[in-house]
Amino acid sequence: MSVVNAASASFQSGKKANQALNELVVKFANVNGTGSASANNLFAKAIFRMGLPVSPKNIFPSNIQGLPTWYEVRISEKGYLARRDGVDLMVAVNPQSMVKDVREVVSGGYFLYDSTKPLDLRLVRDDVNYIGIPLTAMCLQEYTDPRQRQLFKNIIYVGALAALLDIEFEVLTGLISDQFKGKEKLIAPNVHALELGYQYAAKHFDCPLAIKVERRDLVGDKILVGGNDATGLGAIYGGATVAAWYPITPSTSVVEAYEKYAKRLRIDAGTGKQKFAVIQAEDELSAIGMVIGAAWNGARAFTATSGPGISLMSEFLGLAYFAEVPAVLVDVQRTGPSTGMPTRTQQSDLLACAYASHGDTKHIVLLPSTPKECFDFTAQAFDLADRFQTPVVVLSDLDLGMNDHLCDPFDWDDSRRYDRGKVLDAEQLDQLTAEGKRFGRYLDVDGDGVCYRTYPGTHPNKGSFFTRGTSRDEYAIYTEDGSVYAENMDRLLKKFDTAKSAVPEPVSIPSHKGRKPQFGIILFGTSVFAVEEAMDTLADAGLHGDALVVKAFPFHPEVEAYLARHEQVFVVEQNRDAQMRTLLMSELDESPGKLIPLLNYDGMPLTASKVVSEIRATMTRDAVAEKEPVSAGAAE
Amino acid sequence: MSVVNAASASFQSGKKANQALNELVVKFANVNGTGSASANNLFAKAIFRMGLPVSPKNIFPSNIQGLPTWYEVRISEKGYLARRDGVDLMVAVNPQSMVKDVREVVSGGYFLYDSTKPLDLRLVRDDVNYIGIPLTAMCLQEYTDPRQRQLFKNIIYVGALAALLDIEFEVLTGLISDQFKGKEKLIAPNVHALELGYQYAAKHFDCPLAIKVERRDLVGDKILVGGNDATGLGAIYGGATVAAWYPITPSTSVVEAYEKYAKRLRIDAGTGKQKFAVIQAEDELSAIGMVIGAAWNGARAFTATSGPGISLMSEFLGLAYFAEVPAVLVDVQRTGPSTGMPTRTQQSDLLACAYASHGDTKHIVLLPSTPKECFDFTAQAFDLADRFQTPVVVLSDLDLGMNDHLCDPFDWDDSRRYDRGKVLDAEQLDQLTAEGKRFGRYLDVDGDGVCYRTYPGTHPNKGSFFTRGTSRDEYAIYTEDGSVYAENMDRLLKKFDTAKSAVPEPVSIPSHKGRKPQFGIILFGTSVFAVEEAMDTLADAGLHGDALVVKAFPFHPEVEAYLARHEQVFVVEQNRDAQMRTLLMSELDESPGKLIPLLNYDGMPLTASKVVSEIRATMTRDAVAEKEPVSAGAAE
Amino acid sequence: MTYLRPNFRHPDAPTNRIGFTEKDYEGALSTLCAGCGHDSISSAIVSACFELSIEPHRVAKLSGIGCSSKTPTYFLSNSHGFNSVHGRMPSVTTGANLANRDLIYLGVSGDGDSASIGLGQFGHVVRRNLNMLYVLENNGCYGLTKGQTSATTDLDSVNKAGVNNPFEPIDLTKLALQLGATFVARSFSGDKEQLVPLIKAAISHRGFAFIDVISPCVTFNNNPGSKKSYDFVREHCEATATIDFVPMQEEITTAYEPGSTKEVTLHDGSVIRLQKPMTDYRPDNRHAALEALHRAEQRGEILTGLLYIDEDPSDLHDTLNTVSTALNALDEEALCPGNKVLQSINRSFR
Amino acid sequence: MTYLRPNFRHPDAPTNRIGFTEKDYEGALSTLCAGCGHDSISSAIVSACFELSIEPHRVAKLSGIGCSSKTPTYFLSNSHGFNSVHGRMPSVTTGANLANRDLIYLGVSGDGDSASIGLGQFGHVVRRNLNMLYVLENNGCYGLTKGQTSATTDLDSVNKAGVNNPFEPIDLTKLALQLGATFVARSFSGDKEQLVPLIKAAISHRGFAFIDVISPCVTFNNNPGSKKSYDFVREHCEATATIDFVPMQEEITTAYEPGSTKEVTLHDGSVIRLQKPMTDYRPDNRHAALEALHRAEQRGEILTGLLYIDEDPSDLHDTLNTVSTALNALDEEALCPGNKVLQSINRSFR
Ligand SMILES: Cc1ncc(C[n+]2csc(CCOP(=O)(O)OP(=O)(O)O)c2C)c(N)n1
Ligand SMILES: Cc1ncc(C[n+]2csc(CCOP(=O)(O)OP(=O)(O)O)c2C)c(N)n1
Ligand code: SF4
Ligand code: SF4
Ligand SMILES: [Mg+2]
Ligand SMILES: [Mg+2]
Repeated sequence: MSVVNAASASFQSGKKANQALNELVVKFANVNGTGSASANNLFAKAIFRMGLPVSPKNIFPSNIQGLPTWYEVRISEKGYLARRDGVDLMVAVNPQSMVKDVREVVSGGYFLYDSTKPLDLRLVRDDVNYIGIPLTAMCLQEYTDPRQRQLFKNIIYVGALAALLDIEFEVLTGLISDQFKGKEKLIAPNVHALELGYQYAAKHFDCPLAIKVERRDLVGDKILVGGNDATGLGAIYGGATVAAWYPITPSTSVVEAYEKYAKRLRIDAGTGKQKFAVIQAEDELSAIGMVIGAAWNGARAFTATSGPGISLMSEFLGLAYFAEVPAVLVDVQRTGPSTGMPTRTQQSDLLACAYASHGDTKHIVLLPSTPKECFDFTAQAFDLADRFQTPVVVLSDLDLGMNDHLCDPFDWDDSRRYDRGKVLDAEQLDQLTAEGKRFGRYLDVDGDGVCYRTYPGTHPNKGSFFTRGTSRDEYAIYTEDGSVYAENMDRLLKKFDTAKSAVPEPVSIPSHKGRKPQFGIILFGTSVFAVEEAMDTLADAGLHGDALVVKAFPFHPEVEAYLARHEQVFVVEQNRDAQMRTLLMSELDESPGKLIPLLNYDGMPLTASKVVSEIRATMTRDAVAEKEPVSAGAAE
Repeated sequence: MSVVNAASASFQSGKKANQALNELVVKFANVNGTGSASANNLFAKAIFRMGLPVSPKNIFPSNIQGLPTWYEVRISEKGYLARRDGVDLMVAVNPQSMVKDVREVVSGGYFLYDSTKPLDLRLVRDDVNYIGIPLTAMCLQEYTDPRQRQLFKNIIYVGALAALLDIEFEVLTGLISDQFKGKEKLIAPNVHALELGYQYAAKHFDCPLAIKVERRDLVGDKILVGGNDATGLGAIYGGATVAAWYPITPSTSVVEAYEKYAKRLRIDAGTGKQKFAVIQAEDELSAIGMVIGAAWNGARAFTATSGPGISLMSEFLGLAYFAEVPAVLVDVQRTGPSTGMPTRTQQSDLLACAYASHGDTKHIVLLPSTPKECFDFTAQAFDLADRFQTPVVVLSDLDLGMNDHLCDPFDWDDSRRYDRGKVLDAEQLDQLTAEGKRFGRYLDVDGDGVCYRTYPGTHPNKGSFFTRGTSRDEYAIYTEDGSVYAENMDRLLKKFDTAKSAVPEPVSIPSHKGRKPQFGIILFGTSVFAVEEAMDTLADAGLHGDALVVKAFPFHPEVEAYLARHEQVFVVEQNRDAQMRTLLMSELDESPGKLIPLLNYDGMPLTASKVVSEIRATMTRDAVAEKEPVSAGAAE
Repeated sequence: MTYLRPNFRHPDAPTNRIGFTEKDYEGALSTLCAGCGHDSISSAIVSACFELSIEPHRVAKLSGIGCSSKTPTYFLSNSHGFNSVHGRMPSVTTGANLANRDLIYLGVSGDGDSASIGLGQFGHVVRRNLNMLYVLENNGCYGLTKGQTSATTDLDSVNKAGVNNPFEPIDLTKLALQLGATFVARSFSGDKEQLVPLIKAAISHRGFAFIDVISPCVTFNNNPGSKKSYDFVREHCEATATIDFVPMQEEITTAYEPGSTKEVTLHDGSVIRLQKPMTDYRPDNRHAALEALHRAEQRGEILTGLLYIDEDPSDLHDTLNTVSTALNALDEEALCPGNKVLQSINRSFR
Repeated sequence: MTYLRPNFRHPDAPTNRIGFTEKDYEGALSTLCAGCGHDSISSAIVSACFELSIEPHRVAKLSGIGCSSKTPTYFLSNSHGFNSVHGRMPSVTTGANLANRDLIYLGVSGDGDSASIGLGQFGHVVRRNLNMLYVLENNGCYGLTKGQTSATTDLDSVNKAGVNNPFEPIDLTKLALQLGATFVARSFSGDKEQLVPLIKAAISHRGFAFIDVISPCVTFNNNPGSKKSYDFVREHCEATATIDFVPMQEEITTAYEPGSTKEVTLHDGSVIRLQKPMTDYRPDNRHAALEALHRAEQRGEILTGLLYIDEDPSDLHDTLNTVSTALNALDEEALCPGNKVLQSINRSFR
């Protein structure tokens, strides 16, 4: 091995170098605003096109230019998509963060750096292999425009990685061609930059390294896409025509995606006019107000926001709950509270969404784990909102929304019809009269808690009603009668109960080889990747469990059944206060003793090792406790 | 008895008439905007001055003029202050609501009406005694100004009640003199109106009736006051200097009371200037923003609002939690969600307050049951907010806030000093430096999770820091480091833990004669009146329980201990979703099976009979179940 | 508590072009205070819609919270109504309008609702030129919460609680002009002769139409100088410290000629000076309208009438270039691109 | 991520009246984009405070959320700062000021923060005449969330995502004038000669002082006509559809004479025309200032300089008649009426 850069002569070669094929973590440490994200993405996508499961995570700062940013790519032919601690190869081109970066490399791993300037000796670890490439010098020599010098530096190191890790070069050039379709003049310079890197590496180092990749056929027809893109697309397919929003990281790209697709797919062929309306509101209160107004008036409408927006919207959510107006709301969670860490992930808005608003309220919350589910659940959210005439929150998170995820391709059943719920048209209103019945907006005609509504403008003299957030009777007439109020609140509970079987079912992850599970796991959203991997690791260590991925609130009856089948259930969630556990207890009267919180809330996506170590610790402790029962004579 | 009005000749006399001394409910059915509330209040206060426990409830509509309004006065020498169903004497001067009003009278009770026009025959019940007084006719004859005609109608019926119920007339005239101190010319006309009524009744009916009152010495030095008045006064005594608010029923009178007292007690003697600032903000977001800004800058500041305001304030509450800025917030709850029933009571903001904001947040919530506690807890809230550098919510409700309650007099220990918490002044900062220490705004120096702060402007070059709602390290320097974030969130939990023993202790209500309790009751706020009465009734029926009145969240250790001592605990609360029960489970890991919800949420104050019937039903069911165990052969 | 009017229809009642009587435009019985200016506005709305021969169900009525915001219950009972949350009527109306461009949007708000909590939404709905009529029922106080000052309360006026207002009022007509409103007018609740035609013009305007209607709150808006007949009663109420006595009042009406100034005495004896611009005033210049308002203000007068109109504005749907079909009327066919397209989108993610 | 500057102090650095060097007024190293106008404003604030010989710790810096709102970290590190929530700086500053009238309040906000989510709070803090300096760092876009249009974005300009802005911008100087602000000015971030004296005057003003500072966002505020040198790079970024490349830029500076007009070319090649009023312009008439703004606008120019000042306004403390001692300095003695008084209050409840 001669990966140590000759230029920084003091480093010795011949260190221990790890071996790995198709199981590695490559991490890029850059400065934001330098165009690195797209180059790093090119790297990840190349791995994907080589048929390998890949999972990239963009870890970026809350500013625009000049601060450290990271991009982590996990490659796993076993199919593990969770974040994994320990970096096999660090591409470290940011001097600001190098001290930290070098620490993260696993023993026997690699550290690729810009050797234009010699490496600070304090950064040198004995057990790490250093790969110096004079990136800046190469760019200086190759380009005159300072902007190109900066931009192509990133492409060059991707080229070098191709040589070092044995990435198929044609895959990279293919990606470049796809990316610059329509801007062909950009293709050659990019390919050239790739080649520069490739050749430098090939020439100076023993390529490939002992850690490397090799084509497999493991991704099938899967796609690599971000959750926010999928959500925006789901809103298109779900029939949303009004999107009102206010920019906030990490939800901004939801409406941007919706608008992008709408501009492609929702333009009236004849007139060139838009079959949708996107409106950037002045704030979140206005955004949700617009959604409620549009949905009241019979359009499918949605907004996308993050935690602070949920807080601001909560009065309006209470209105929609009580006045029974549909509304779809996407919350892409970030680390809270307050402004929090806007560029870090978390699952800490669960309670705020499920119970948003003062007064007694409960909202339907859908919990996607993958972009595919973002697509499906968003489309379904509009059906549920219409059917139950109530707000539906699609609860995503930064990791899911802003990072690309490998998932099943989207599909759509063309025979599917939108479920607009119980809406009476003019004819039906006349029919009612003919039957001698009176239309009552809040009459529980069918006994399922869901009443019939009408859209404004339906009929010249029938079916109009007055919507309000104050108490009213079954005919929507204002009243302050306490029993009428209480009956209505009870009906709303009944409606919520009806919704239980209509929301997406939980998905179970069986134990290894069908072994009788020693414990259960309840989880939701992006925790699924770490839990799946952890279950394998635990099984290898003889600890067998099964898991249930909850997909919605209110809880589907199957959640209750799962709990009943288990004596000990770990509730895995990415927040401090065990919010899912609180919901399980309060809604299902589940015993706290049974539910062991397993929490992660540092803003980074959950890792399998965290899950493994906590479950193992608990199980071992319990096992020990069982073997050493309290001695008989002990006091109470 | 000749209580039936001779004018409406068709009614017969000689019906069954109830007997009652000092145990009765008198209800007034009026139209709002007619000045009835003050007349009815005069009635209630007269009873109080006769040494009798009294509990008036104003049940008013959400408009200004022309709709039905009621005023219920319970008189109870046993000392029961809860609302009680069943009216012994109805003063029904509102034709709009008469059908309903007559139904509420207990069999053998009385119905006083304006006999200027004959009574609608359909309103006549055989088992009720009718008392007709030609109120309108009397006013027409007596007064020329139409406004006086309306206003004195109310005073006349109070005069009549004095005769009918044997109220001491001098007590009434004494009240009139007190009320019109400084406006003496108003005294005589009012006394005259009272006399008109008194004499009419004395002349036409056998006075007093068989239901009546008689002086006792049962109120001692107690006072009769509304909770909002007490809260406003508590803020004065607690040292609040900044009050920012936005009008909303039923909290409006909190800041109005504060301002009233401040204008009396907080004017600088020399300059006539104000030692306080009250500002009517443009909305609730602004109001809480002002409070946070003022408290950050070292003043004691508060706002008062109701449910919709809590919803709107939740982003800011998350900021204050995370940035650790004190803030005192009074929530006078009304029926929710949304606009709800703004003139009806409820306890349904508990969860919204305890967990306000997205992200992981927990707030200190104080739960007064009486005006005395409103005063004490509000004053204490400022100490707690300063000590724990976090928002503190004083959670009252419409019943407590807007109705007069009999309670112990306020008192204040003049040696008490405000606890301003850990604040470093210039000297202490210099001292730190001398000791070679660096000031860290978020350093947990004492290990209790509570850090030291400084006020802006303290020292020319020490102790300044930057407050933000985004993540920062112990020195208040911005950071996006996940472990720093997580450690800080853990410290905030520790701080919350420290607060547990600093909040007001729960108050226990022992079982009758120290009998071993068969069940426990957990309750808070205004449910105490109904529960106390219910416990007596249940004890009479052989069902013995004790109760714990929770006074704060986080739960004082004694709450956990109480739960541990009981196998079955009714959780009494005035909301639909059993919010206190959810808090108990989620914070104390308490078993749901042990906690039986006992809920009331129709907007009317809880009655003892509701509590009795629910507890009795459960206990009987359980007892039956015990006696008839599942037969041995039964399937699982 | 909302009473439906008895459904008696007079056989000889005049009908409009489409065969409706004025009664068909009425709503439930009002629960506002007797004599409240807001009720006069409701009745002007009824007249205007009747005269315009609007099909009642083609109107959507939206409001925030307040006495004013309750009024949509009291007119057009065959229209859908939405009494939303405090200060947010503009956003709800914006959404409603986006969903169905074919209805007439009538937004009602109060001065607290619009100038205090709702100032932001007011500014932004103006800026978007939403096709709606925005009626501000401006009584210079918070009626429903019992008489606090609002952001349009006159400087130095005193409210029921005896608190003096130390702040300059916000004039929303000026703000609307500044922010680009395409129809701005002011009127007085009791001046039906002026108000009804203004409402008709505003409804006919295809864009954002704002009418600031001065609407006396007979109960709480009492100015200091007031020395009216019911002093005794007032003192009585003050002494008892419960603001629950509302004397019965008559609606205040007025009528006067263009170009003239009219003093109107309010229930508390205070006087406002309304002014109608000359017949040659041309409401086609935004800047001139601001000027005229400024000059009237300096004279202590309140300028009424149509202040500004842009006769051919582009409304929000024009700006967004939406299809002419109401968005809420589009079905799967029009909205869902289908599976084939989806499969090609999948390919872009490989 | 916030670096503290190295604490090296040059021995010969000039000091001000109270012995501080300009360095003593600096803050942490900025993390904004190279060339961002906001950094120029920070440096103007540093100069102004230095020149005014303000004790740094007697300033309180408050802001909302945004790139602009981050800047208080980058100046006056010996002052307390409060980076609050989006759009609500005015209320937090109002509270702070009520608590302690003795400090100088410096509020920093962005155009999104002030004209979109914060429009209501902006209007009301103006109306209350809070004694503060309100600096609007106006870049006509949302910087921190990556370039969306804001309510001050020019009509028809195109943002990074290629979306055209169809709405008229809100001019907050006009609104401030309309709503009664007692000090209204406009400037350009790169015009230190004009900006520093304006900040000094504003700090010295005892009342609400508003400065609208045009501050180019070098990263996102690109106007359509722009055809600058880095087309290649831009296309590159467009194609990859990740807006994460921010070319290094230089600060834009300018200087020009009163009475003259100056064209300033922004980084994207677009041009704005700044105008300074003639030396005989007298900023003592609110209405005339509105007029002047209107005329400049009609000429396609942006009027800068001190537009209006009321030299002797009454601030919120005057209005509320608060004591001269800071409220946060009052102790139990001053605040608590004691038990004796309480017992007499008890008597009123019997
Ligand atoms: C969020 C919220 N805050 C406060 C209130 C209480 N509230 C109801 S109406 C109102 C003010 C009404 O004033 P205005 O809009 O002028 O209407 P008016 O009653 O004078 O016609 C207020 C503050 C509320 N309903 N919601
Ligand atoms: C309640 C809330 N909504 C949205 C955001 C996201 N956000 C952060 S900064 C910003 C806009 C900043 O624009 P501006 O005020 O103009 O500041 P600039 O960055 O342009 O200086 C937004 C929308 C937020 N932090 N909080
Ligand atoms: S309080 Fe005023 S605004 Fe409200 S209904 Fe009565 S008169 Fe009208
Ligand atoms: S994005 Fe724009 S406003 Fe933000 S720091 Fe960069 S240049 Fe400045
Ligand atoms: Mg009003
Ligand atoms: Mg900006």
